[in-house]
This record gives sequence, structure tokens and C-alpha cells, in this order.
Amino acid sequence: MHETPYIRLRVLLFSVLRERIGQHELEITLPAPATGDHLLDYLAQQYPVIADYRSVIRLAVNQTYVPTSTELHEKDEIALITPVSGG
Amino acid sequence: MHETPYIRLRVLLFSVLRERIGQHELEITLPAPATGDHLLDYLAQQYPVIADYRSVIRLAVNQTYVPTSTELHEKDEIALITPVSGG
Amino acid sequence: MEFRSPTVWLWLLSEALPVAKAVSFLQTPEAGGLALFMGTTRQWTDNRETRSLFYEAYEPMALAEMSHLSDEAQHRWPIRRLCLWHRLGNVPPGEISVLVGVATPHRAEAFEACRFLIDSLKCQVPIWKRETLSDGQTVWVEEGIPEPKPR
Amino acid sequence: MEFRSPTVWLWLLSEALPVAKAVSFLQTPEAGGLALFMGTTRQWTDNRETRSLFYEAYEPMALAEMSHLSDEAQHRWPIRRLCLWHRLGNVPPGEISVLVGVATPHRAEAFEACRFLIDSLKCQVPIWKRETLSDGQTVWVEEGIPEPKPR
Repeated sequence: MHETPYIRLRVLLFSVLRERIGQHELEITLPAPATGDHLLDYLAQQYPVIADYRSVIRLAVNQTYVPTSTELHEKDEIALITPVSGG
Repeated sequence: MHETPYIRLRVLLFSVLRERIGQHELEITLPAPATGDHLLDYLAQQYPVIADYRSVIRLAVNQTYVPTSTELHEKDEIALITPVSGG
Repeated sequence: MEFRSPTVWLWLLSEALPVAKAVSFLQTPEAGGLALFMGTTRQWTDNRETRSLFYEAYEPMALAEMSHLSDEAQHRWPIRRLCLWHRLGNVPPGEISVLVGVATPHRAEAFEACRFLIDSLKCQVPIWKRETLSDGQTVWVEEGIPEPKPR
Repeated sequence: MEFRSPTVWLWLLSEALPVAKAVSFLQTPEAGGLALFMGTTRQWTDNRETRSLFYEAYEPMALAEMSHLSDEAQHRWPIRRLCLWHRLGNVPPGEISVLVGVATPHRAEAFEACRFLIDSLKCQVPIWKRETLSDGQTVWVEEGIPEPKPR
């Protein structure tokens, strides 16, 4: 047996990304190992709105902000956080 | 006829002055013309507690803070304001 | 004693402050930020226990000074609603003695105006508090400032 | 979603915020100052009219971030009670979307902690607002920051 060369990721979307993409969750398959940057590069190619927001998106893994260099794992809860506007 | 050489003043007391002197109002007669300083000098001689607080008492005439150099008149509502502690 | 206009509410009263009424008064579609400060009777100051506070005011002048402060705050900040209330008489621990509330378009100005009003009230408005300690002794707060002379 | 301890109350709810409950929760004989900030939907921003705001949250993370902010505030100031509430869904003009309340022994720290909490909430907590304008158009607030690209 050897390690599978791909991982499947669930990515949560909110606000303008959810609205423009029309989904609140994406299922993405990436070559392993994959970091937040790999994921964002891939998504920016697929979805113009993510390319537009790329520079201001923060990444959350398991409900915590993390650097985009963080390595991602299959069971992680990944979310793309555009600039927040609560209050 | 000539001007009366004395004026009668009503002086309101509050808080520690009212409590220590045991009155909420004093009737004082002073030679005219009289300023706030004349009044305070006189009261400080009569009431040790006013002497104690003299340096921190603010004068109010007709419900407005005024300098102690202000000249006083018979119908004025005069009050001695020790350091306030509302809030 | 009380002064009330559509936008300003000044009040000296001898019962528990009706906070919900202040909040309703302050809410307006013209504002985006609403800052409220309430002073409450604190039971413990280091090892000294306060049983209650008693507030006395020179009422007409207190209301006049509150009105000056309200005018000055309105001059300095774009205030849409303003409440300045003080309770008189006994205020037991945990209860509210003073309430300051302002509503402004943005939050920074609400905080600034609210802070200005409570800080100024504590310096300017002729209201005094007498503290009753746990042993029943009473003391006028800030009595003897700046140099206490034991008598 | 809600977290509540004897001293901290974090809450994401989809109805009008019960302000009087927050005030009761914050009142304690251990505190002398109670600062409250409420954000309300402002109807006019210059000449633009807001018909309503709609708030969406990444709820579990929003609650977790609110909890971090609460911890940090408690670390920095002697906080006796803390409320951090946010309304979700539609909030019409004049109604309250966010409530931040702290009770501390003295007033300066109450103002500072309250200001810290609302400022940090606005930067950190994953909640977004969509504005509905008077003509029915909707726009996500801060959409396109830092450089808006018309599509």
C-alpha cells in the first residue's frame, strides 16, 4: 500500500462568494500534499470571483484563522473568509 | 436717602457642609459691597468646617459657577459647592 | 426634576432608573452607534465594604449643569439622541446611580461623547454621595480633598 | 448559537436583542462601571437610504472568535461581566444588530474593554452584512475591498 496522491477537501463559502458562486460548499480534489495557497490558486482559476477577492481572503481551518501556507487534510473544515462586516 | 451699607445674603449648603453645620441654609449680613471672597472669609471665621474646605469650595450664584471675586447682591441664590462626587 | 425634548432627556429621580426606556429613547434610524454608560454601586473597594450610597443634589443647578454638558456635547459631536440621568437618595450595591447614553451616526463619536459626558458630570454637576460602610459609619466621598484634616 | 457562563454571555440570535436582559446580566455588586455599545441600522448614509441590513455568519467560528475576544478582554481588564451578542438575518432601520457590554470595577476600564470588543469584533468575527437599498438593490458591505472590480 502507498499513500493516495490526492486529497478531497470541503470548502465553505459565505457572503459574496456564496452568492456569486451560487453554492455554500465546494468539493475540491487536489494533489497531496496541499496547502491553503494551492487550494486558493486552484479556486482562483475556477472561479473569477475568488480571483477578484484572492488578496483579501483569509483562510480558516477548523474554525480558526490560519496562514495560507498551512497544509490541509481531508477532514479539515475549510472556509474562505472575505472581509467581515459584522457590527 | 442713601444706600444701605449692609446686604443680607442667603447661602445654600449641601453635603458635608450641611451635615456638619446642621443647616441647609444660612442668613448672613455683610458690609456692602461684598464679593464671594468676603463671604467666604466671614464664613470661614464662623464655621471651622468652611475654613477646612475653603480652598476647594466653588461658589455658585444663581445656579452658575462664578469666580469668588464676583460681587454679591441681596436676591442672589448663593451656594457653596464642595468637591462633587456624583456618578 | 426633568427636562425632555425630542432628542435630549435629562432626569434626576429617586427610584431605580428605567434603563429600557433610555434605550428606546436612544434608538433612532438616524444613528448607527449607541453608547451607554451606567455607574453602579460597587460593594467592595479593596477590603472596605459599602452597604449603600446616598446621593444628594443641588437639584436646579444640577439640571442646569447637565444641560450645559448636553449642549457642549452636541456642539462637539453629531449627537442624535442624548440621555443623562442621575438617581438620588439611597442606591444599594449592584444598582445604577447614573446613566449616560448617546446615539450618533458612527461608533467612535458615540464612545467619545459618552466618555466626555460621564467624566464632566463627575467634575461639574453638583451631586454628592455619602457612603454607608458595613459597620454603619457614614462618610461623604471625597470629603477633605485635597488635604484631609482629622477633626 | 449561545455560550453562557455566570460571567460571560455570547449569543448569535435571529430576533430583536433583549437589551434589558443584558443589563440585568451585567449588573453586579462587584462592578462600579458598566459600558454598553449597541450598533443600530442607520437609515441614511449621506444621500443613500438603507432599507435594511441582512447579517450572515459562519456561526460556529463566529462564536469561537467571540469567545477568543472575550478571553483576551478578560486577560487585559478586570472584567466582572461580559456580553457579546449579534443579531443575524434582517435588521430594519433603528433596530440593534450588535450589543457589547462589560462591567468592571472602574469606568475607564469599562470604556476601554467595550471599545476593544466592538472594534475587534468588526475585524475578526466572521459575520457579513448585505445592505438593501431603497430601490431594492442589494450589496455586500465592503464587497470588493481593497480594489473594487466592476463585473
